[in-house]
Amino acid sequence: MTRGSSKAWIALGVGLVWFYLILWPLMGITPEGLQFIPSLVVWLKVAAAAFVLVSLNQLRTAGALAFIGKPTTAAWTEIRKIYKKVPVRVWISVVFFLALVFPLTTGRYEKDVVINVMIYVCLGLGLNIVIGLAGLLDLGYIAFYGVGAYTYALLSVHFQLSFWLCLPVAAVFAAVSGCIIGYPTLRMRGDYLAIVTLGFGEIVRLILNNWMSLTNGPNGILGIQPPGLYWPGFSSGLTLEYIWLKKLNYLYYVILALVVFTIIAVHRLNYSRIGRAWEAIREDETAAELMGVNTFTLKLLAYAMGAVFGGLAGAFFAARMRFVSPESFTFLESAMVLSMVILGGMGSIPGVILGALALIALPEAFRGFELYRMLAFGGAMVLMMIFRPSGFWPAKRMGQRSEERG
Amino acid sequence: MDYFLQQLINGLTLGGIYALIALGYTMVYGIIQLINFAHGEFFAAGGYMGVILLSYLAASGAGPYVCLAGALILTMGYCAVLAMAVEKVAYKPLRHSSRLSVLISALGMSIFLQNGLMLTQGVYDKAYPTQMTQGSFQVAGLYISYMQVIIVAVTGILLVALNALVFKTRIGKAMRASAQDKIMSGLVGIDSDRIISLTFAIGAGLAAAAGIMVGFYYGSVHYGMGFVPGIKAFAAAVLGGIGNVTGAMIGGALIGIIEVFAAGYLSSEYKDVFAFVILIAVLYFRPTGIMGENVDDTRV
Amino acid sequence: MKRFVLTVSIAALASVFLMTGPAMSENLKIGSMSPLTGPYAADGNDIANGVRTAIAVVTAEGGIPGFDKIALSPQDTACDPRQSVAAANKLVNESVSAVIGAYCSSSTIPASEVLDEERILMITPASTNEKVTERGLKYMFRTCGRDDDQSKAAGKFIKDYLKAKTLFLVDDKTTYSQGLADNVAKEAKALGIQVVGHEHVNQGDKDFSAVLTKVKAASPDVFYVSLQNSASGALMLIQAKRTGIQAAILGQDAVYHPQLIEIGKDAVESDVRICGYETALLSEVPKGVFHRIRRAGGVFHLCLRQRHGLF
Amino acid sequence: MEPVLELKNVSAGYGRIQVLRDISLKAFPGEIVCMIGANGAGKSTTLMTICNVVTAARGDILYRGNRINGIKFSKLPPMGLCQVPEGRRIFPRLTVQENLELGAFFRKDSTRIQEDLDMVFDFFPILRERANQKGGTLSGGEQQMLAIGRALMSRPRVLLLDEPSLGLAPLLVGQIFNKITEINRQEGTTILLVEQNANVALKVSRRGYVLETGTVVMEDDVKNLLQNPDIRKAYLGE
Repeated sequence: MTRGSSKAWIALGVGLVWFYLILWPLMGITPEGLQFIPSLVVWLKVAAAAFVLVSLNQLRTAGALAFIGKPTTAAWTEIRKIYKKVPVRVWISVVFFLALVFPLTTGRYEKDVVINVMIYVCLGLGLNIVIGLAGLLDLGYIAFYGVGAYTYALLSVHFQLSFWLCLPVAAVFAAVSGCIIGYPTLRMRGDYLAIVTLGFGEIVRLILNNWMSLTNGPNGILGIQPPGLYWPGFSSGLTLEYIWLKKLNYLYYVILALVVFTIIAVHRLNYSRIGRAWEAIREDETAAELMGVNTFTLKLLAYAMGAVFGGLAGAFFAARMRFVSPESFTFLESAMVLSMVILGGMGSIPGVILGALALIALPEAFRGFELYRMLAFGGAMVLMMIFRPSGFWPAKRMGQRSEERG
Repeated sequence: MDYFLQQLINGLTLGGIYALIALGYTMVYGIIQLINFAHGEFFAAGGYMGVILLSYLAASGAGPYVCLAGALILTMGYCAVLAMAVEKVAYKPLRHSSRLSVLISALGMSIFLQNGLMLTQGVYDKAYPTQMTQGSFQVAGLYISYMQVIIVAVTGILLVALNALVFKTRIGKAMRASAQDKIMSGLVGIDSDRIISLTFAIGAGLAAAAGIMVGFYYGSVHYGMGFVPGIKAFAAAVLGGIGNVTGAMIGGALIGIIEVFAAGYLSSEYKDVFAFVILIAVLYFRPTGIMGENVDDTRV
Repeated sequence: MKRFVLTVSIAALASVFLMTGPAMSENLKIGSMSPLTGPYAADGNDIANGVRTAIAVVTAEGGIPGFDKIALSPQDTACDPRQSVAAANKLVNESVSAVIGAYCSSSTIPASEVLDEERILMITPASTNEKVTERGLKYMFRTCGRDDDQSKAAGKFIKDYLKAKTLFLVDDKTTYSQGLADNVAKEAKALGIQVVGHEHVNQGDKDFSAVLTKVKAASPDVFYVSLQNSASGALMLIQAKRTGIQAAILGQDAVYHPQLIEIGKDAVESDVRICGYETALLSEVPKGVFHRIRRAGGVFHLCLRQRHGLF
Repeated sequence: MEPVLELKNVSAGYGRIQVLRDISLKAFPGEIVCMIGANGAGKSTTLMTICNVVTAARGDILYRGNRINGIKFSKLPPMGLCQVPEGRRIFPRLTVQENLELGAFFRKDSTRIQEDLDMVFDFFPILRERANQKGGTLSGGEQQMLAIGRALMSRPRVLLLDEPSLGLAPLLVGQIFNKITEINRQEGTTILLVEQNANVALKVSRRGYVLETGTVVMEDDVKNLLQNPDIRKAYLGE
């Protein structure tokens, strides 16, 4: 047992003692008397699981798992090499093709989950502009999602406007609310920004819930039209009849188009002059200001651009659910989108996509756990953050010195 | 006039609860610049441990005051241990990575603890033995319940004790030094990891006290009770100037009073909106909060 | 709430069997959708356990012809529309025959569209928003009363039995409680009772001291409390007693739950509860009784409903 | 005689950037040793590596004979090894008295701490005047005195001083260095003095090291260094 491995066992032992110290009072102290059995049972299960994990880890470090370890690492380096050789454009088209074929081969549930993932990819990429690029900690991003959703909902229900017409309108409304929310925060830095944006998020949610005349309050808005399309109907000669894209397959392609648009737009923004100015603001706002970067307008622009994608995703969400209620726009949703951006890898488009996949697919994967679902999800978030602090796929440009690029 | 005074008492009581939780936020933020989203869960865990210990002590025949004091101290101890464990597991490994990744780890821990409480304590609210502290007395037409007096009194005592600890004792000096410059405080022999652990313990202890008093005041505790007060207390800590202990007290009292007067005089459905609007207005004119001095962002 | 949800679930399950013809597969799959996590987990788990008990009862009585086992797949919606649609789609994939589900109306409505598309029966034991069954969906049914019929009974009770002149209402801005409070206010005005105030609190608030001080200032005869569940009901009643409100307090069916007594303790001890499906029940009790209880500041829970056909 | 502090082929840096390349260095008890070098030569990194704030990639750091490579840097002051880092880093929002008391944070003998406090106030009378003032409000020179006073409060066996002359007027530099020699003579503290101001450093110390881009290029008694033409041209400005 080398020194390193005994340290791991000691840590495991201490950890398990602490765990029992915390678990037992919650389960063991009852008015009838002190019980130990229920808490011991839970403790033993956790201890066994931890024991297995640590011993696996020990074996890995001691190289005993070489027969699995070596080929997997070899394969992984192989993939990495291929990935580097093959131009990125090829990879993107492969992924795109897979995305196109996906709905034809899967059941409703998988399509629904992937549609949700894609909505959150749009949200994540939007928030990524605010946090990943401009470095503004925004805890109320879901407000724009709500504004977009309610804009389309109201326009569709009251004025029967088509989805495609309302998309830009929702985006504009979201951008305007982005500026309204952004303006007061311009002079603030760091965590003061967080609480102000959090406050705005809550204000928007409360207004949605309480302004009965406009938003019908907690009852939400019903009967929103799905996106429609003029499709060459062969039934009565070559006429263009208007069909409602209600089926999941059609909705899938609408959101796929939206995601592709978002990725292209965010990509171009990343590498544009504005993108670099945002990164300058993120790295050191005062230095950026000294170099003539007009931080006020650019920060507002960051909020507005982020809000645009939030609004678009909101409009699609309303069209897809055909019902909108304030319960979908809580602070927890903002926290989820924030986690996706950071967990996936700040500032990197593939990272945010991976983050969205993880944080939407994971709770669905844990659906079998019923009551333990959210417990496992919270635990997974902590573990993912500890093992990948800079995210699954961190951005290459993120704060790297030139020599480290090598 | 009675209506005004009655609402003021309600506001102070609510403010006292927010202040106690806000103290935990401010201390933890002061030392490692972390918005500890899991802090609301220590408040909830305190509420649960309070009723567990109270019913156990009452069942084993202890007198009311022994029960109350025993439960309070043991619960604060329990939450301190819980906070130290959370810090070791979720925050210490991320000590040297970006502040945002610790934030997400805190969010994950908040969800984990909340559901942990639900699974060990059941989904129903847990009732508090309110008959111990029920009843109220009348002063010139004003209804003041014993519990309101206890909350404001205990908050005052705990704040004075905390102020003495931070500004008068040796450990307090070490905490302030560690907050200002972790490397230098290490070079004079202060083990910053122990100080951080201690700060978490104290913050959680105060939140546990708030949890128990909320249990008595409202009559029951629920595993999700920590979330909304947590956000309000964080707003209070920022309003008072994040990192400043007295500021957290002022911020807490202010948010409590604003909320109650907004509900009492304007409209109770928009009371939270008013609380946040005033917070944003104050921060707009004083970007570092009421008591906050401009903490330089570039921490070593 | 527990016994109530249990009876409702059994009724729902019984109706399911009449609807589905005997299928060849040996076990009948039933889905349930309710918030197993999140703030409403208490009521969500009631529903899931209600369906489990219903299955146990039915199998005890010999099960369903053509099936030898009834399997339940409980899904968690956490009262979030997105997750409830995902849950509905999962149940579609598991090809369940029927779904007992959704607690919040905002989860029931979107999920019902998914299930209706796949022609799967959906019965909600708790969503009382009228729109839930008024959208012309063939497979969407409800076994809980709608807001409007409980409010008629409440209006009548306040007028005739409590003989109240003034009324103060508080609700917590959720589909269920606000709909109910608005209807009761309408009924009271129609019956000539003066509504001296109608305040709203937000779901999840714990401190009602400000609103209750307002109620005390208005000193109404009857204080109608319409909240989402028994936990917030108990909160309101404890604080109402503490602020020394003299009015009689009238609650609705969601607050009627054994847990209310456990938490409320002395604040609810003079609690008179009238629950059932018939307003006729009222006629047996002499009118004077309630009047006297009202004067003593008693607490009433009225959850009467007109007898409604299940389909 | 056994060196109290020794570095053997130490290399260290930040991430993949190597700053110190194979440095060896000795300091004997009671001696003042200086290390001169241009800006960015790695002087401060050397002191930080000794205190384990920067982890040494290779090589051994010996203090009184035993290896202190992996030790937490907060454990060094109780062992007698203290540092006054670059830029003084006093605690701006603690009072002068509190800053000094923190110097003796790990010590338990409270009576002697009070004596040391008076000793420091005697050494630097200006500090006694400003005892209740917040550290941040002091001038550069006063802060430097406070920093040295704080290090004295921990009764160090070995004191690492990082550019005490930084940003001080020449008159003050003279005063500070008299105090340093006084401390060394009276308390017998071994001092490793890192300085850019070669003139003053070489006058005060017995032996000197010359550091250039992370490597020790020369090590000798001060007398020889003063005569060495290269040193005179490079560092003494002739």
